[in-house]
Amino acid sequence: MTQRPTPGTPTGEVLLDCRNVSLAFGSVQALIDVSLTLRPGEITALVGDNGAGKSTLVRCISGVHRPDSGHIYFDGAEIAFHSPEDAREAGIETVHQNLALVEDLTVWQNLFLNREIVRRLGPLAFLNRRAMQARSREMVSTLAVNVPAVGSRVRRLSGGQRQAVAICRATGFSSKLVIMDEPTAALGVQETARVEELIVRLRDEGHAVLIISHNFAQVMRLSHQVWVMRAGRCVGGRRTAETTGEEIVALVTGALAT
Amino acid sequence: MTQRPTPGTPTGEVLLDCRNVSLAFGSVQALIDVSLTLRPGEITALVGDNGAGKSTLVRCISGVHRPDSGHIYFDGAEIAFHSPEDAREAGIETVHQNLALVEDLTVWQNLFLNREIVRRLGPLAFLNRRAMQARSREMVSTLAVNVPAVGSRVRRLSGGQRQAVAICRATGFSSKLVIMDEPTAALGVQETARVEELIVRLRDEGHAVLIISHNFAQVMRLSHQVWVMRAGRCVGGRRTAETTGEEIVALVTGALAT
Amino acid sequence: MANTTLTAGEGQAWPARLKDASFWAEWAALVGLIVLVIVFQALNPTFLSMGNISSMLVAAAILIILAVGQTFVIATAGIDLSIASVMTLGAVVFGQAYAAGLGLAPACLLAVLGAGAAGALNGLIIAWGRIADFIVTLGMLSAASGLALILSDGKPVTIIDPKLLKLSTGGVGIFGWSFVIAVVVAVAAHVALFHTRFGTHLFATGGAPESATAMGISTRRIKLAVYLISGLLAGLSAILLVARIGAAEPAANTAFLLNSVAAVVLGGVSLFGGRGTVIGPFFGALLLVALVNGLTLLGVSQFYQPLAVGIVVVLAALLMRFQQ
Amino acid sequence: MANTTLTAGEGQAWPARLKDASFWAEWAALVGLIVLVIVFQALNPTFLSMGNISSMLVAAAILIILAVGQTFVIATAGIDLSIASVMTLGAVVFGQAYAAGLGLAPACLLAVLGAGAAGALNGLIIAWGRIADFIVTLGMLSAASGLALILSDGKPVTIIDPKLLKLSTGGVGIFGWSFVIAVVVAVAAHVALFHTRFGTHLFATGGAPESATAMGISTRRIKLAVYLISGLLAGLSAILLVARIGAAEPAANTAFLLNSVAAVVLGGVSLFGGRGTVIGPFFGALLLVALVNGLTLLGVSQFYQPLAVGIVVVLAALLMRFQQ
Amino acid sequence: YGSGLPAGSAAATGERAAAAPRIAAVIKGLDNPFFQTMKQGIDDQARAARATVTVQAANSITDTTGQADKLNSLSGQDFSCYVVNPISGTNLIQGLARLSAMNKAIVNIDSPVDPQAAKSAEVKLATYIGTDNTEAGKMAGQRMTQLLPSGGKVASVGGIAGDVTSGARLGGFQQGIGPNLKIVQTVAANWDRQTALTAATDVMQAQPDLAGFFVANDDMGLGVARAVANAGKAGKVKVISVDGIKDALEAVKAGTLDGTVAQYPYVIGVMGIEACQAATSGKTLPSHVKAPVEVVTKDNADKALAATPKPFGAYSDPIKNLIK
Ligand SMILES: Nc1ncnc2c1ncn2[C@@H]1O[C@H](COP(=O)(O)OP(=O)(O)OP(=O)(O)O)[C@@H](O)[C@H]1O
Ligand SMILES: Nc1ncnc2c1ncn2[C@@H]1O[C@H](COP(=O)(O)OP(=O)(O)OP(=O)(O)O)[C@@H](O)[C@H]1O
Ligand SMILES: O[C@@H]1[C@H](O)[C@H](O)CO[C@H]1O
Ligand SMILES: [Mg+2]
Ligand SMILES: [Mg+2]
Repeated sequence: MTQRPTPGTPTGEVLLDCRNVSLAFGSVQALIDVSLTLRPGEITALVGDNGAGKSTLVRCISGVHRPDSGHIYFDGAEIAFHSPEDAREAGIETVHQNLALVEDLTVWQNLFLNREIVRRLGPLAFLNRRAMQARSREMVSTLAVNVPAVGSRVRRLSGGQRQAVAICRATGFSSKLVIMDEPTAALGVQETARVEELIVRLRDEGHAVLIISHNFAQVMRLSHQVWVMRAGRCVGGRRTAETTGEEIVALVTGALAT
Repeated sequence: MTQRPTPGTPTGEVLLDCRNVSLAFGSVQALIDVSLTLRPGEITALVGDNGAGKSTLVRCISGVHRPDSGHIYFDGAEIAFHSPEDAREAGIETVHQNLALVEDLTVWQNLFLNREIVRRLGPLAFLNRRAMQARSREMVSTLAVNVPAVGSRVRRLSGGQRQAVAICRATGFSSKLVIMDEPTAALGVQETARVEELIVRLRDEGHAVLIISHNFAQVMRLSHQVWVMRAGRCVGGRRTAETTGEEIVALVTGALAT
Repeated sequence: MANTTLTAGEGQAWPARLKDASFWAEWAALVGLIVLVIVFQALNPTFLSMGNISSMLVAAAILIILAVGQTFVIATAGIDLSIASVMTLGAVVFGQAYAAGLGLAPACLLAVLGAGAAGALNGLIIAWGRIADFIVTLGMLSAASGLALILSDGKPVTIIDPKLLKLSTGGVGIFGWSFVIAVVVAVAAHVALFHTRFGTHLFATGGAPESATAMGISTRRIKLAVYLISGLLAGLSAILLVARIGAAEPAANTAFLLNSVAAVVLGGVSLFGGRGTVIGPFFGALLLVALVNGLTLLGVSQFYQPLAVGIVVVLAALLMRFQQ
Repeated sequence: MANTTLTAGEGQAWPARLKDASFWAEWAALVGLIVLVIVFQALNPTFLSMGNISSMLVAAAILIILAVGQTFVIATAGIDLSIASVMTLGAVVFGQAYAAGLGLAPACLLAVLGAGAAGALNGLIIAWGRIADFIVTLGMLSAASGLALILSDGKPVTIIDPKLLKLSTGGVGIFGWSFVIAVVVAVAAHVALFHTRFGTHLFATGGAPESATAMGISTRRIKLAVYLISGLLAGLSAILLVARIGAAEPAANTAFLLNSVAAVVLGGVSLFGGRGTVIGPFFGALLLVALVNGLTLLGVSQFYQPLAVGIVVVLAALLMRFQQ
Repeated sequence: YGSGLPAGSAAATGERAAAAPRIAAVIKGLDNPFFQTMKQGIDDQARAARATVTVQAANSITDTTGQADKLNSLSGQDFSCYVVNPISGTNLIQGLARLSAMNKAIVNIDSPVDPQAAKSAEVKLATYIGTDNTEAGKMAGQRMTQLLPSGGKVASVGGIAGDVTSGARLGGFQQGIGPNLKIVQTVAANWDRQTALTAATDVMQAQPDLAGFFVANDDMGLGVARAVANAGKAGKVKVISVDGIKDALEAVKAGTLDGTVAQYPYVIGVMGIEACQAATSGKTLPSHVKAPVEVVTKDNADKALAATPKPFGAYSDPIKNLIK
């Protein structure tokens, strides 16, 4: 086991604990011995250059990929998700960088994908479209400014509207950990502000939030703890209160060795 | 013709002049009487909420859509592009928000898409792969930090790596106007800095640059002129030197009427 | 106003819908059918006689059921090339079971189960072996017809059963029983696609498999399910086929394969998956049957019929474009 | 090191390539072919006799050329269902022209032009009418065979021409002329796909039509071109077919359609477009021909052959999975 | 050489090459019992002659090139005599030319090789044994005239449009009917029972006063009879077909079919093997041998059924005498 990078001052129990996670795609070593932790009620940021492996790590946590080696502990137990379904069951919701929307389905169908509300009729279960549409309208209106009709297909939405839909979906269902991979990249000022409010609210409600962002101002503003990745490795962690934007940048670029 | 919004202090000739451009998708009015201008040797920013119509306007200028009504003048002459080919011929290169990359082609094939270097053998023309690969390596290395091998397929690149490829493509060929639709949304700090340098260099070389961004700090830092869109309309324009971030935000949100 | 500009969707008004390309794609088959009916009726008044309508509907029943099965598969961006030969296999299983004296109901059950098993095998290999749908079902096309030949020893079994005869000749009013069954199947399929979780997951699997997976949908199970459904429906068709011709034969039935896909595509379902209706393929199947019926009624020479069919199929598809 | 982690691609070393899934997809047909050859040779030594190899290669020629045409179309995410019946049309045009005393060369030219025209019509309707490839070429499948029946009045024309006979029986060493022609076609296709702008634009059209359009590629012209090529190659196949069977017949040739697509898919070309090779479909076609040849040599009973073909086709496709 | 032989037969070949030839047979289709019966005849006679025989069949009755490939596969092996039943007049020409060049004996059964093509390709046929299809059609026409003494309208149902055998039968029927009968429509039903059923239903709608159907084979004939029964016109609309398969004989007995012109594929198969025996022992065969044909009606159906697959009447077998 490699030396674990500076873990920051521990405050309270650990919700997610990655230990020496490695993953290769063919000859591409996307993750090399990545170890990091995060705590409930905190916002944890994950930063790093393009191609550093952030999204790949997220996909390991949310069950899309399975690490080649290493262990991931969630809520006390080791997890071996066989599918994203397992991760969602366990209480991990994710906004993927590619959004993971189905373009040909409507906004409300995407919001409730694999979480559909049904009405039971004996052994049969039929979709309760009305209920889902009504709930969807609520969910979307908290976040988006130019509210897309929940009945329109995602294919017709603008870049930011799509991102808003993906965020609504991840936060609209109770979960222990919400992971957001560059959630505000395509968002306008107002939407960004609302998403940041939402993140803070999630934290206040006791959820853990893991956010990936290239916007260091945002990272410094929101997070309690920052982990830095470089070229597939987790090269350091800091309590946000105890670091500066400059230090993080230096870690990201490799100007500062750990 | 509607009242044209404040055009900012004119300095020198106009390169692109949109007059009363409108476009509807079925029942969705995406652009309503949009009028704006931009000048060579200047960086023009276009801002607005999600779904305001920015990308749609860009697609009209670059020949992807044809406006329902209105006129677009480029370099003195009215343009009626029948295809993006025409726009590229006329000297307009675009980084689309969706990047417009072909996932199954390699980086160098994407960079030279429809601009391939060929070697003539009598009436036949064969691809000069070597030349394109070599040029591609140069182009990419100026921009990306984790340089992807130019022979790897775009499908395997991270979000930021893709964006870097799309930007390289748009700036690698001589053109009069470079349009960038949220070019740094997915980029890391270092890459963002490089793209901003690149934009400034383009300007210095006398190109016009139209940049769409939700990052107002960036807009204030780079641009000479800002146009604001709201709900399909162009609701105002300012010389950057004569405005503040707050005023722009107010225009975007509608707190400040034009 | 962006808010009002985005009210497309559920509550959409009719005039707006008529401008919508996808609306026409979905209803093109019906429009084409209506045009065809008008033309044929003008040329030969027997076309819309009760007798002829009734026989067209019965003739269409098998194709409708196969097209519904094919719709499930195509909506997941797959294709079932084995659908017709699995039907043949089902028919042969039926014939052998019946000839062995098992009785009508067990024979029917075995036919459906046998065809369903072939479908499930398709699904298993496609989902777990991750091999292209086209290749797996092409293999099954060959394997199922081989199995049918082996089981039947290449010989047809004549089946004379009063209940089966009733199935093929009786009915309510002008609607023969087999057509009634086809309608029931279509309605059930519509409900499954648009009013159950399964349906939503199916379209998600077809439209964006990676997104569906990321949302925890088991695309494998969906793939397995659609091929199973397609197989079961091929088995049901087999029963109707045996009832119709009064024999279980190991015949190739290739025409049913191409026609089932044609009905689906004419019905506006994209071969790239993720979208689709049941009503479209339903009318697509009727269109194809009415076309051949009309041409025969008009006495169009056998040499000119394929040309006419080809032209009308393309014209029907063009309809959805020009109506915009 | 991220830099070193991304060196996949052009300069890739062989061991790394062997781990790459797409490598196996492309070469599965060849691997399958080799396995098949080993098995058949072990069971029956006649299999690798010069005479049998030679006759297999000649038998494969037509399928190879059709598969190459189909590859162009499939790489753009289309499909040409009319390829076999356009070949039939070409053969009939050839027969009629020859019977009318036009001479061999003009008859060949007319056959290729006629088939090319049918292909171009496909392309025009698909690109400008924006109708699904499947429906247009299905329509053409029907229309072309109708036209072939009409032109020939349903009768085959026997063609006796010493040059044509040479084409079908002569050759260099064990390589019959028709196989040599097929190889030339395959090489030319490979160059067109991988060493010309057209090829790059074709893959872009298939893989991401919207991106291709945004980069100024006329996807319509590309579509037109691939269907034209497919038609022209069907015309060329028609000449080889006439030479092979010594007559121009209005027969359906459906087997060629499914086999041409099967060869392409076994060759690792995705039906969703955007990728592909020529070498894959080439070996895919050889695999299919060798399979039937071997089974016949072994005297596998006629009833068991379709079953065996089905199983081997799926196994060959599985190869590309298990080799990873 | 000869290492591909089944164990034990090599020695036998050496000793009694003349008496026990090694025979390869390539016949038409798998899915029609007609060819099952043919194979039975081939196998029975081969057993009686203590000859070894390999029977291969095309995948379907339309698979012209597939059949050619099978013949080519077999032609490289050490058979002394080849029995062929080509799908079309010319599709096997190339392989046959090769066999002739190697001086192998070729016996043509059922469907004739195009004589002109055979001549030009220097194919030497030992003999042709088969039904005179025009004659068979004529007999059906005469029978129809008997059944409908007061005349009326009749329709013809053929195999695949353009098929030579089907064309000959339809032409013969035209010659056989008296002046009072008028053929009002001819349709093509692809040798398929279901297609024939649908087509006949449509024709009856178009021609309400139709009095009879002539159908080119029994499989389709049974479908047409079913259509007639479904339309409630049993007995009013006469149906006559060709082949004499068991199910058809039973239908004639039951009265659902008004007659069949029985061919004897069993006898054709037997005579094919006999011809091989004669040819390989150096005998000269008559160039044409007519296979027996009998009209089966309700009166003699019992006799026919009892004798099937052999003819119930006497027939001449000129070949038998040669091998005694
Ligand atoms: N499916 C895949 N196949 C092959 N390589 C991959 C795959 N996914 C990611 N990679 C490679 O793994 C490395 C890490 O990618 P990842 O997407 O995790 O980066 P990231 O840190 O999220 O970057 P960005 O900030 O640009 O989103 C990259 O070099 C990328 O090319
Ligand atoms: N092809 C289309 N079909 C239907 N509606 C569309 C289409 N493209 C865009 N729209 C609609 O037009 C409006 C403007 O979209 P556009 O993409 O131009 O917004 P934008 O200003 O670029 O937003 P963002 O900042 O989120 O990228 C949105 O309401 C969108 O839903
Ligand atoms: O003679 C045979 C039979 O009639 C069969 O039913 C069809 O093919 C013909 O060649
Ligand atoms: Mg990422
Ligand atoms: Mg945009």
